[in-house]
Amino acid sequence: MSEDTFMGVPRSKIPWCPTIDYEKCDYCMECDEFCPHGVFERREGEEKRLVVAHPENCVVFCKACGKTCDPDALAFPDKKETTELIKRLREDGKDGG
Amino acid sequence: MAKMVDNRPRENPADIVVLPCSGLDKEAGSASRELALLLSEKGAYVVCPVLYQRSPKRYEKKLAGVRLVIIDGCKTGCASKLAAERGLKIAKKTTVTEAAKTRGVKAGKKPRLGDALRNLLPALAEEILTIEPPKAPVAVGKPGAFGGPITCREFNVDKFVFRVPESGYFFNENDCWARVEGTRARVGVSDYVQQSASDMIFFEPPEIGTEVSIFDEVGSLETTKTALDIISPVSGKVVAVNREVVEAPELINQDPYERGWTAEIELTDFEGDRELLMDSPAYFDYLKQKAEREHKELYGG
Amino acid sequence: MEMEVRPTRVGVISCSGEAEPEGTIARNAVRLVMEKYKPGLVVSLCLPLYLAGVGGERDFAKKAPVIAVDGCEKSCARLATEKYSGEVESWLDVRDLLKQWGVTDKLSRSHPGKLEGELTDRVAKEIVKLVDRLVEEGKVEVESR
Amino acid sequence: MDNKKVYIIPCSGIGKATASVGRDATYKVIEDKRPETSDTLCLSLLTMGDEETVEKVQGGKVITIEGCAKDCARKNVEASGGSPDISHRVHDYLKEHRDLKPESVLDIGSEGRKLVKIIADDIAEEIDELTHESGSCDRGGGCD
Repeated sequence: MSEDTFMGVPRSKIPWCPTIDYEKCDYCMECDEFCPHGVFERREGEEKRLVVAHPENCVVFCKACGKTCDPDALAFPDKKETTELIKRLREDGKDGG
Repeated sequence: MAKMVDNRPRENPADIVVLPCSGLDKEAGSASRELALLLSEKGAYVVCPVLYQRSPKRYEKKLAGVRLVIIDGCKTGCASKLAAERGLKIAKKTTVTEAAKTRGVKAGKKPRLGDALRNLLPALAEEILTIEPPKAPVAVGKPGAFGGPITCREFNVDKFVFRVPESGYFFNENDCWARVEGTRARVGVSDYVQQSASDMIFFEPPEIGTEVSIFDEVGSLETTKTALDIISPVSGKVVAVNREVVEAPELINQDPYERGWTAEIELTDFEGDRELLMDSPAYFDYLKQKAEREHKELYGG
Repeated sequence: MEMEVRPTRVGVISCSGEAEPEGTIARNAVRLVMEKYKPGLVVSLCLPLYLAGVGGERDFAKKAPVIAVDGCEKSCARLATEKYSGEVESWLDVRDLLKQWGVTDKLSRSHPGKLEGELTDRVAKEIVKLVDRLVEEGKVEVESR
Repeated sequence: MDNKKVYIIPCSGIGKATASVGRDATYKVIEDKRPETSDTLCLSLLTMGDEETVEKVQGGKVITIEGCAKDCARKNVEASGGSPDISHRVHDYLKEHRDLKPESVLDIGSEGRKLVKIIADDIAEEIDELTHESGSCDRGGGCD
C-alpha cells in the first residue's frame, strides 16, 4: 500500500498532531466527539482515559479539536516550524531523486 | 512601579463599548469581568452580557456606531458568540486565557481571581485602549478585478459531484484556495469542503490588518454539522473580508469559488507560497483521489 | 479492449411520504440500511433533490442499480426513477408489505414508537434481501477493502 | 372547506438532520398546534402530479420548510404550479440558535427538538395570520 503523504512528504515524517496535557484534561471527550478522523481513542478503565492513538490521521495544520477544549488541554506543534520542516523534507526528497 | 511612557495613538475611551464574558466558572471569567471594570474606570462603556442577552433593546442605541471591544474569558468565546448572534461588528477582541498565556501566566480552574492574573490586567487594559482609531474602509481593488467568470471541471463520487476551477486558482492540501490578481489574493474554501462540511451557518472573518503566514488560520466556519478553520494558502496582510458571506454564509455552499470568497490578502511572498501549493489541474487530481478515499472511509466501504 | 466497469454501489430511493405513516417507515428503513446494514454499498438518494434535478442524484441513478421503496401504491419513488433515470431493479411497497404481514394497528407518522421501529427494521431487512440479490446476480461489484 | 387550510410542506430529504427537523416541525404544527387550520402533503406525490394534491396546493396557502439551501420544497412546489406564501430554511434558525444542532437524521436529539419547537411556534403564528387574512377577505373587509 502506498504511504499517505502531505504535500509530497510522507505523513509519518510530519510530527503534526495534538498533545494532551493530562494535568488539564477533564475527559469531557468533546475533542474525540468532534474529530471526524479518529485521531483520539478512549481507553476505558485506564488511567489515561483518552489518548492520541492515531496521530497520522490528524490533518496537518488543523487545530479544530483544540477549539472544543474548554480546559485548553490540547497543544499543537508550531505552524512555522512545521512548514519549514515540510519545505526541507521536500528539498531532500528532490535531492534523493 | 515605573510607568512606561506610551505615545501610541489612543482611542477616545468614550467611543469604546466593552462586551465582556461574565463567566463565574473559572479564573479567566473573573479576570474578564475585572478587565471590563478597569476599562470602565478609564471611560469605556460596559455592556452587561446577561442583561444584553435578556433585553438587547436596552443597549441598542449605546451600541450604534461605536468601537466594540469583546473580552472573552476562554476560547469558548461566549461574548464573541453573543456579539455575532446580534450581528455586532467587533473592533477588537481579547481572549484572557490566550493573552495571559503569551505573558507566561496560566489562568486557573478556580473562579477566584489570583494575583498573577490580576497584575496583568492593567497592561491588557492599556493595550485595548491603544487600538488604532477607525480607518476609512479599505479599498477592495477595482470592481470586477476578481470577477472574471470561471469554468469548472467536475468529477463524480457516487451521487456527489465535485467542482474544481479549470485554471487560475491555487490550493493547499487543506482544501483552501487562493485566486491571485496582481499583488492581492482572494481566499476561500473548495467545493469539497462545502459539501462535506454541509450547510454553512456562521463565518467568523479574520480581523482586517491581521498578518498571516501560509497555513495560519484566516477565519473560521461553522456548519450544521461541524466547525472548521480556514487555513490560509498564502502569506500577507488581510485587507478585506467578504461582508456578504458574513451576512449569508450559505453563499459558500452556493458559489464556493467566486461569491463565496472569505478574505482578501495583500501578498508578501507569493512566489514562496506557490512552491507549497497545487495549481488547479493538480488539485483536481489530488481531490479526486482524496474524495474517493474519504468517501469510502465515511461510508465504511 | 475496454473492460466493462460494473457499478460498486446500489442506489436506494424512498418516497418522501410525510403525510402517511408508511412513508415514515419507508424513509427510516432506507436510512437504516444505509447506516447499519449495508454501509458503503448502499447510497441513499434524496427524492426531493432528485425531483428538483439538483446535484448528481439523477446521473448516479442512471449508472447504478436502483431499488425504490414506496410508502403506498402510488409509488412515487419508483415512478420518479423511471421518469428521470430508467427502470428500477426492484421495488417495495410498504403498505402492501404491512398488509401481507397482517399489521392492522394504527401507526404514527410523526412519533414512531416501538411497533413502528420494529416494522421499520423488518422493512430494512427486506431491502437488504434485495441488495444481496443484486450482489449475487453480479449487478453490483463488492469492492474488497 | 379544505382549501381554507394552510399546507406545510417540508423538503423531506433523508440525507440531512436539518431535513428531519423541518419534517418534525411540520408534524408539531399540524398535529399539536394547529390541527384545524393546517395539514401537510407528500412532496413526492405533489411533484409526481397527483391531481388531488396539486389542486390543494394551487388553491391553498403554502408554507415550505427547507432542510438546506438548495430549496427543494419551494422549487418542487413551484414546479407544480403552486407558490409558497412563506418559505423557511432550518439553517436560518440555526444561525440564531447555534447551540441547537440536531444530532442525526434518525434521531435529532434534545437540541434538535428544541429547534423544532421554535420553528413550529413561528409557523403556528404565521398560519393564524394567513387564515385570518383569507377570513377577512371573505367578509369583504381589511384586504385592500
